[in-house]
Amino acid sequence: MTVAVVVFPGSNSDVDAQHAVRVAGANATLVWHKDTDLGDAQAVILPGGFAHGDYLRTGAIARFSPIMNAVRDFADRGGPVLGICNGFQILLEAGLLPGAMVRNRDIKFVSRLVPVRVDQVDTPFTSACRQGQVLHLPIAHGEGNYTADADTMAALEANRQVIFRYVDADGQPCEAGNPNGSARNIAGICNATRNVVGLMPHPERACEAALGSADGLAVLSSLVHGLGVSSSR
Amino acid sequence: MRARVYVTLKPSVFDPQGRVVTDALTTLGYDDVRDVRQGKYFDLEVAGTDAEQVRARVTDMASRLLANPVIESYRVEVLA
Amino acid sequence: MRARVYVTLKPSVFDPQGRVVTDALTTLGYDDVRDVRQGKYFDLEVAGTDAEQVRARVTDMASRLLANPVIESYRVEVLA
Amino acid sequence: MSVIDAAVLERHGLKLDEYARILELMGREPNLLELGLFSVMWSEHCSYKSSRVHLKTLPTTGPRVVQGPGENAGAVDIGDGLCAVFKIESHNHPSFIEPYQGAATGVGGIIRDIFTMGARPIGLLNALRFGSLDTSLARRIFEGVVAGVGGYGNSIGIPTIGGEIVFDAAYAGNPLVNVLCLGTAHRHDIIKGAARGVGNPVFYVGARTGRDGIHGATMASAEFDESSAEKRPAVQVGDPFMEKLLMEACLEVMQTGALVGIQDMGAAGLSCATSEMGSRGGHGMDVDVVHVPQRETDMTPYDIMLSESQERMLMVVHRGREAEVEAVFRKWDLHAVRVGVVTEGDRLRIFDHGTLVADVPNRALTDEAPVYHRPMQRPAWQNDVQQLDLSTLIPITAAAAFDALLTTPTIASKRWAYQQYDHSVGTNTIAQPGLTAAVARVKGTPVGLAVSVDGNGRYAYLNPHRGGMLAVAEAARNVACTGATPIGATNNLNFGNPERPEIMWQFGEAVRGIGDACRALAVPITGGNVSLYNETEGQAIYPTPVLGVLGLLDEADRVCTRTFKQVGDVVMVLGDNLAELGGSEYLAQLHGMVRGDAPALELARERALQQLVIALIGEGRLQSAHDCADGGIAVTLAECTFDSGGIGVTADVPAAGAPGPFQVAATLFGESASRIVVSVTPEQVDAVREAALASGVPLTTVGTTGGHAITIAVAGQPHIHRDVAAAESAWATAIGDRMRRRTPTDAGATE
Ligand SMILES: Nc1ncnc2c1ncn2[C@@H]1O[C@H](COP(=O)(O)OP(=O)(O)O)[C@@H](O)[C@H]1O
Ligand SMILES: [Mg+2]
Repeated sequence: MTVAVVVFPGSNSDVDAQHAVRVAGANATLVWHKDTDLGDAQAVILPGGFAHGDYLRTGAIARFSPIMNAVRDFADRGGPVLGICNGFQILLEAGLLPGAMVRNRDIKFVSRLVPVRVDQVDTPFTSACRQGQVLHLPIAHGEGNYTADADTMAALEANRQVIFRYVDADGQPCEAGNPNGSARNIAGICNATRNVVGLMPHPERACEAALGSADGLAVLSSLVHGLGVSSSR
Repeated sequence: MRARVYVTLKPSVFDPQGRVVTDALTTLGYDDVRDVRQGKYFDLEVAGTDAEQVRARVTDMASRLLANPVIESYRVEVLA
Repeated sequence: MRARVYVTLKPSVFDPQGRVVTDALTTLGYDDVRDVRQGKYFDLEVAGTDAEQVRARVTDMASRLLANPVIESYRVEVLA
Repeated sequence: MSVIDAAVLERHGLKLDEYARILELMGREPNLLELGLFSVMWSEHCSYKSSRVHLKTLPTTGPRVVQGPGENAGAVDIGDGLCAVFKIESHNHPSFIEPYQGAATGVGGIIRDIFTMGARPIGLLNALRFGSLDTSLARRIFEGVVAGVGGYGNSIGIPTIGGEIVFDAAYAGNPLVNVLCLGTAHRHDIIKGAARGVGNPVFYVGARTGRDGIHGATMASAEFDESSAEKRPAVQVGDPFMEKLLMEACLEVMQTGALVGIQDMGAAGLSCATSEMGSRGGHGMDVDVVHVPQRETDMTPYDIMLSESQERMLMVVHRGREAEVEAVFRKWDLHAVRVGVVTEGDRLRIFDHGTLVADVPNRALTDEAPVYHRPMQRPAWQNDVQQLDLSTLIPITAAAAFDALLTTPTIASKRWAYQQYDHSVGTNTIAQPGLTAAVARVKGTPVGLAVSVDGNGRYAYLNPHRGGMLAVAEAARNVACTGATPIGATNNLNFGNPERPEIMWQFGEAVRGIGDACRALAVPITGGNVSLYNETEGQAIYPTPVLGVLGLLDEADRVCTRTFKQVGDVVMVLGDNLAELGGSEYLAQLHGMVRGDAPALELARERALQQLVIALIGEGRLQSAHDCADGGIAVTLAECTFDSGGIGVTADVPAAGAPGPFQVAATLFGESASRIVVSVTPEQVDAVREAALASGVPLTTVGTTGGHAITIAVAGQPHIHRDVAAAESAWATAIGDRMRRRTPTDAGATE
């Protein structure tokens, strides 16, 4: 199988995502944001970074990139789309996921390994996880403070669309375990049809033990094995 | 012509920057400050001479790009 | 009382954000946009009833904390 | 009538004899633009006129050196046809004026130096010095600098993987911001900043030129005084997004083979790039400023040539291949414009709309810049300050000193800072920050690169020669503690006003020390940076040489870290405890005293120690290794328990030094060099002992790992007993706590 990793100007985890997909056992190709089709990709990753410098708002300009029409069509047809960090922010701006991001609670950039609980396993990116499994994943963002209005929030919970939550050392989604002030400790969500997932932590940076954690492999393996096609590597 | 677009977080949305500034002002001894909210604005230099046309055009820009309707509201001013 | 502080980059200081927004607007087809500069503002809720006193106080806050005098200038408005 | 009078010269920072020399080189009077070119190119920052004679004495060659000093960055061979490209650069003065932007643009500048060489940057390190964190000024500068370092590096996507931060009143009015960038390149892809081939076009790409930082280069070479306030609008604003595009586009364009040479426009902007590229290539260059993209209106040729706007590059392209180059830049939404051409001869000719406005031999601006043998004088106070008399001091219990040292900001965890740095982007960072020297793997090979930046200004103040040696030794030792073999070094020399003979003596001595140590430890210097005039109102900083040592680790994932790994391991100290309190953090923090001599250093013993540790790690015999430095053996043992998951230690350290009320302090907190604390499984103890014996490295078994406490005795007498968790939490949060405790004079907190 092939995963398309979209490269926006200012993406900085595109190559990391490609590398991680390969570690997980599939192919990944980089697709330039000005391209208009995704080729024969069976899944799409919008990678981390600072598309357009994040200057106006995170993800605000990237959502207008030509490739986003193809990504939207792909998502509408049920194709799996994963937005990581800046990719998540782009999905929010594009309206492919509900809600928005504001600056971290203390307005500082935060970069560290955090425990993240997998709350739902019926998405293409969590199918290989156990419900309640705690993954240790790096976060690195200045704007990961998820917010949505009360109705949206209620719908997210009712439809089990909160996929990942920040937790403390004991696995509890409490204030102490919340690195950025995100509403309800939300670290990642999916859309109503569950094929589009966005999360702030970086599973692609935690796919090899040498990097301090290999827990992120669970997310990428879910995709690779869920689609039932294995490696060309 | 010149136009200005003000963009503010909706009142219901938590404003981390405003909060940090409030706290900083309080520690600086400005305890008369009750609340601070931070907004941004864009000064645009736009071709055209018809104020209403420019307003329509800039409103379009604001709604499509400059503000995120999920959390922000905006106001357009045409300055001349 | 309510007061507002506008903070802008001094004219000679480079505004990368403004440039990127200009480019983005142009790409979106708003080719009538010549230039964009971005500023920020703070809406303060301050105790007190004397407009001049509040202005003095807020000006003080602006010069000490809200604006970075090295690259920014500011303007204070007391709204009542 | 000449426009050039004494006032004009002064504004350009040129001395009368320098002007006489300009007249000689030009054969006529320069016009104002030409004078401006000389002014920036002959500034200390660009010409190294005070330091050059000393830097020449440094060892710069070795079997692995691919590129020594003189290019945008140095390069060393790391096998597999690959090179590590690295260099350190300071942005001290700009960071004082505007901490966020000063630090950010410093990061941007050093990154450009690396990718300009054809290397992809893979890691950043930062060495920072601030005044005491108990002052609001230092907190504000610290907060801004850390945010700026992170803001730029995070955005461009280069991980910040290591560094060091020291707080000392000596830096209150003059912080230091030194940033090192590391990259990798295929050896045959390395490209240089030379203009060759008559008729080849010269291209400009990147941000438009504004009036930013005009005279920035001369500002960096002048002391601060009241009038520097006027230069404030000269602050440059960094645009990491532009730099990211430039970096990707440049690395892509280099692959086409269409480039002859490339150089970034840093200090002295277009003036520097044009004249240096010309003189390196032995050619001239014609440039017309009308083609230079401009951000502001009514810019003069003077403004354009001297601007220090960031994120700009100058390239010489093979004639006929312009379209290839333009296409790559267009893809990245950048616009490469032709601004000039390489010419026969040696002249830099500047045109404005076709009219010749400056005509200077480019070597006059570069190679023929003045070189000074400035007078040097050992300060009258030097002997006195080296005398250490402890008899007047009131002893403090070791336990109280231990608690205080763990929370002193220089020793406390730097987590508050590095948690604002993206260190995981790029998926090459092997050790989490804080655990060892920085280690980045090189994908596609088994190897890793270890880098450490170190330098102790207090030591250099007490004994500049030894301070220089100790900086090299510590950085190399930190690298050795990961298991990597040091193979190259870069250095940042931060000193005061070189026109003062005492400062020049400190400089000369420190450089001599660096040279001695680099030769003895076989680490050639491949580049560096000199920052002089680091003083405020006549008060110089400590002389502060910062060394960045690069090491090669055969197998990246076998990196050794400082933390204890399991209960029941034997804890040993390699090296001698000479009970030296001179220049220690202990004396400075607990007795307010900065006196004595810097710790002794025998280079042969240092080398034997490092080689031993590298060999032992390579053989898999060590569980942990940690350099014993700031705070001495007591702090080092504590640090080994931190981040270990709460593994404690029980140690009994042999008494060292002369008996008396300060013997325990000297034993536990003295900062003797050439020591490493290691932990070893019981099965490996004999092998480690034999290896140490064979290499002549003293070895002392001091204790075992286990329990939940840090328990330290001296000669059987208990002195320190602290719960690991409590000590670790105090150490980890000390800086953050101080940052939260603001006083009413604070400012800052905006972005
Ligand atoms: N400014 C910084 N940025 C990133 N990492 C830092 C910084 N300062 C310190 N560190 C990390 O903290 C750890 C301790 O640094 P330091 O106190 O200088 O110890 P040592 O010199 O003994 O390694 C190192 O891993 C270092 O890389
Ligand atoms: Mg150190």
